[in-house]
Amino acid sequence: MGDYKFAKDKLAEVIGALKDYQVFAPTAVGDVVRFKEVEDASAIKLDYANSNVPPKELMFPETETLFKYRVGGADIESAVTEPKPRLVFGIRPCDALAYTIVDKLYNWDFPDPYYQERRDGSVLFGMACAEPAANCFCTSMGGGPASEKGLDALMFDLGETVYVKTLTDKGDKAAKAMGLDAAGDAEKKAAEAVEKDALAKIKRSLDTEGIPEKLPSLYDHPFWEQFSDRCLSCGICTFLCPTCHCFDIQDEQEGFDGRRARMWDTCMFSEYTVHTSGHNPRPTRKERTRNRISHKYSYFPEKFDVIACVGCGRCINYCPVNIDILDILEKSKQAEVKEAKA
Amino acid sequence: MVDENKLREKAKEVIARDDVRRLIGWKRGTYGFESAPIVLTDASEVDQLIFDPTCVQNPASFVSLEEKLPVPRGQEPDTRKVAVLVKGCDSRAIVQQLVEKAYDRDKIVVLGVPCTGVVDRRKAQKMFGVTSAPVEIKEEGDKYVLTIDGETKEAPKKELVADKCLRCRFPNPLVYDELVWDEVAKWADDDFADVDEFEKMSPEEKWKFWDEQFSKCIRCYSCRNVCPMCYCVECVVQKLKPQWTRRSTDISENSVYHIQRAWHLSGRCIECGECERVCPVDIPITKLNRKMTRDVMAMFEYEPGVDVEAEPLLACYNPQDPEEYIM
Amino acid sequence: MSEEFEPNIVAFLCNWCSYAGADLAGTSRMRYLPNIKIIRVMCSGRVNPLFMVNALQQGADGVLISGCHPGDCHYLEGNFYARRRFMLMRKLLEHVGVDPGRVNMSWVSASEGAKFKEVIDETVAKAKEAGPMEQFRRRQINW
Amino acid sequence: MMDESNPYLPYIVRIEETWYETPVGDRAVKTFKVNFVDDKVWDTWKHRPGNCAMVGRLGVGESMFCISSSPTEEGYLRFSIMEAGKVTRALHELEAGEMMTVRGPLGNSFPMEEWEGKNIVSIGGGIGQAPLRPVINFVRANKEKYGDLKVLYGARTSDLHCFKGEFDEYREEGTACHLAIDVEEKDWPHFVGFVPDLLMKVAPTPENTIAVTCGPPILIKFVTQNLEKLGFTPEQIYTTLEERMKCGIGKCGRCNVGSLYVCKDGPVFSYATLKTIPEAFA
Repeated sequence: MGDYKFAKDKLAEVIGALKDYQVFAPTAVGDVVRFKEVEDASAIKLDYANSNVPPKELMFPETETLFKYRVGGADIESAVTEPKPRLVFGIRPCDALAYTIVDKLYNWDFPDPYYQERRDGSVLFGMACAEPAANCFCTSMGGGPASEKGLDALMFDLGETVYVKTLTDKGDKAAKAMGLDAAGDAEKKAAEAVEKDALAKIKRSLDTEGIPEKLPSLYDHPFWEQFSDRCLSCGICTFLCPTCHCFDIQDEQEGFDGRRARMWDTCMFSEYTVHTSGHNPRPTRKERTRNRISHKYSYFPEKFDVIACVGCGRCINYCPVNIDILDILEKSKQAEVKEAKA
Repeated sequence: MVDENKLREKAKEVIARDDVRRLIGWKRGTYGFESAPIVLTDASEVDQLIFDPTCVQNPASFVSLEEKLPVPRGQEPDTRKVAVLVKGCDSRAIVQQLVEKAYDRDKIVVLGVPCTGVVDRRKAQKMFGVTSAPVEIKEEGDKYVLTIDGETKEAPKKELVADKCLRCRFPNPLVYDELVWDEVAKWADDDFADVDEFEKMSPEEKWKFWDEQFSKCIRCYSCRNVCPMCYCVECVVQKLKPQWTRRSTDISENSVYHIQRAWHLSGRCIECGECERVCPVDIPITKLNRKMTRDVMAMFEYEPGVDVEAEPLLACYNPQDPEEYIM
Repeated sequence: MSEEFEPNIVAFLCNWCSYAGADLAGTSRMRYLPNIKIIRVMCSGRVNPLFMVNALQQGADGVLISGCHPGDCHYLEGNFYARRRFMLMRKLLEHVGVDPGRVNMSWVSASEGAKFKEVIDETVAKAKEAGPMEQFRRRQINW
Repeated sequence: MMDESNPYLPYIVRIEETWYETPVGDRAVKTFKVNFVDDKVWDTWKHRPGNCAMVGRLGVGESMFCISSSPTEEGYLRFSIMEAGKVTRALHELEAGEMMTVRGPLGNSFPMEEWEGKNIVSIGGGIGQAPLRPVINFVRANKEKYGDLKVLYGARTSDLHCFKGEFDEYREEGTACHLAIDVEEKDWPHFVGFVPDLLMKVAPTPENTIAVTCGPPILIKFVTQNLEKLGFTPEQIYTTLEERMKCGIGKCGRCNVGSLYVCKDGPVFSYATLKTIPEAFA
């Protein structure tokens, strides 16, 4: 594939050249960075560690219509539409890696047309991390500040210029549409230096060896309570997780117009699993905390052969009560498994 | 003044009591300017307890967060007390919970820790960045001395301290069984100038402001769950029968959620500022609550979380209440 | 579009005074504006202020709570509670940018048919001035 | 199978007939006999005993129910639904001629082929008979392939027995049918007591036998215990699980017990599988 570059102050032109694409990029409202459709290229913010809300919302929006109907009628109108090709500009390698993990779930047995439609129609232009944040541990989860997994092109911020390395045909096509200049060895070298620097800045790590196998044996272990006792049962860790994919389905009516929609939901809410009878299989925060961690690090890999975590550090950064997933996993390794009860 | 050894000793004494089941306090976090709430059940764990300007969390929230499971047949319910460490602002939550009869006074042991202000993590991170090692902060006069990755740094207190502390009227706990150390002098007052400033805006400007803020909301409900006053078993926003707000996130439902929240906290909010602190998308939630607090004071001469003997604001009335807008 | 904006008003009337007042206005053949949709409640104290929020969300351009005069409540004190709640909710809605003219309360006794007409006229006039409620109206956002 | 391109789109069905299994009121059980509005659906529709479907009403929502008719009963589907929450209440309002939505068939099914040549014992309680009914009817329709069929069923009172008339039918065909109620009633000719006790009284032999059980969790717990006492191995015991569900196709996440999704990997599990998952009995 190709090597390209563009001058940073030409960003608006580069984005503007993408007439055939719907371009999404990180934009800031105050200090909050989130991926939005680009209307004005000057709003694009590239010097951030990780967006507050992960770009999973581009493939799996907070709320989306599944189908519409007239109440009392018998016609159902599906809301799957083929969107204009999308280009996600400046996505972090960890978030792109997360897509590849969630893909497995959404393609399991029944392909999910809503997710897949957006996924197939998207070109991902990643931006390598130059300044990983304090709680990043992507290198432990099969990614890295310049990981190419799941991306169509990877960009490196070299100060004045941006070096673009295309990785797929889709990416190359988009790079050509942007009208980029060819890059040479100087840029490649500089990019390598950026990656090396970034790697050195990643301070946190985790050896995942043995965790998926061990977690189920800690089902009744009291160590969960050290964490669940201070859990607020809020949705921050899961809503902001790029691999969390759970949702709720609700019917909504406005006059005679109705729709069935799905919206993000989280296993941390107590009402998530509660039965109509009032029985709740996960009645306390202990079960819910255990389920979140076990699902990511044990159940998901058991089913799909990959840990549902990319090490973006969001759940650590935003947890209001400092429930640190690395801390939990380290403690889980130390926890002694009691012999099965006789 | 702050003396962690004293705190641990006192805590050890309390948790060792036969009639105390658990003790809620603070411990050092795992990185940066974080501290974490901790629930102790055994005297051997008290060494983890700390108190310094990173201890922002309100331990009173965790009293009501504990789920009450049905007691298995043949077993007696555990009626032992819960001990809780509280700063001045946190203690108001205890007072208000007692006013609302959330539990009986003799079910809790309150250890008061007079406080001279806590650090706003956002401000500190802007100034010093985030480190993966936990930071220690000591207060020395009007400046903070921070130990960041082994290096000692200083910053003026007023630049790092949380906004709520800049207008703190209750640095000393209002309800306690014991104070861990001596009371501190009050250093600030609250003139609600920020509310006045906001009110100068026209309805259009106000809505423009809130439209932008509420649009960001992802409805993670952390503001609700962290709130010591939001202890309903089933929250009105998640009810399906009747359904007050839909679960979809859009400006309409988000606004109604925030209006409901502010409404249910009017005359109850004790201004610990936790809701705003925890918000992952920086919605200035206390702007709503402070407006209600100010108006409740002005209209009904009522302040929540101050007097254990008071009646809840909306469960009482005064025949002479204002009615200037009523036709 | 020369058609004048006609606001929708949802009015919560207490069974014992204001609803009877509305009846009296009707039987006395007073013409009050037809913009109001009346919901009869047993007491103004029954009106959860969230009713007002939900009415505004679901299509009302103005809301009105009407009950017995203070001291005349059939249940002795229901309207006193209602008054506190209303005053607070009005302040809150004003704070988020809802025109305060949309949020109204009145005391109308069973004998005040004429006052009922005045109250309705004023409520409608204020809502008209405020224009269509747009802020957090449900309008099939992202459907 | 379902609409391949979009598993979230339901089929519209017309209700042909409804009746109450238990007295009308709170927690009443109503049976709906439905047929697809679009006849062509039958060409691709294929369900097995134990399969579930999302049954719903447009404008209210949908919930997971087991299909209580056997695939051998052709030309209609049956659902027996207890009134409990928002969706079931809305469904109970519907009468013959009105429309519902059905999305399915979902989940796995009882391994009927594996069981060929074996005796079947069905042990049900209350509304738990609904997933067992297709098993019983499937075996009845394929008598030559299976051994002896025994039906054990109980509910709190005789009024609360679901599928009342059908037990007589079973008996007339020579199927051993043991009924129970919890509390003594006048003129009740059958067993009085809990289903696990009935099981011990009937004491089916474990030899070449499969036991299928469904009912409230407490019943499943004691029935499986008693089955083991009778000498059944965990591999011979099958039951169904239920969890709150939304999507029914293993995406929305809420129905997991351990690494299994009840909606996809279940609802039918052998007791041997369940024993390895601590969360299954939460």
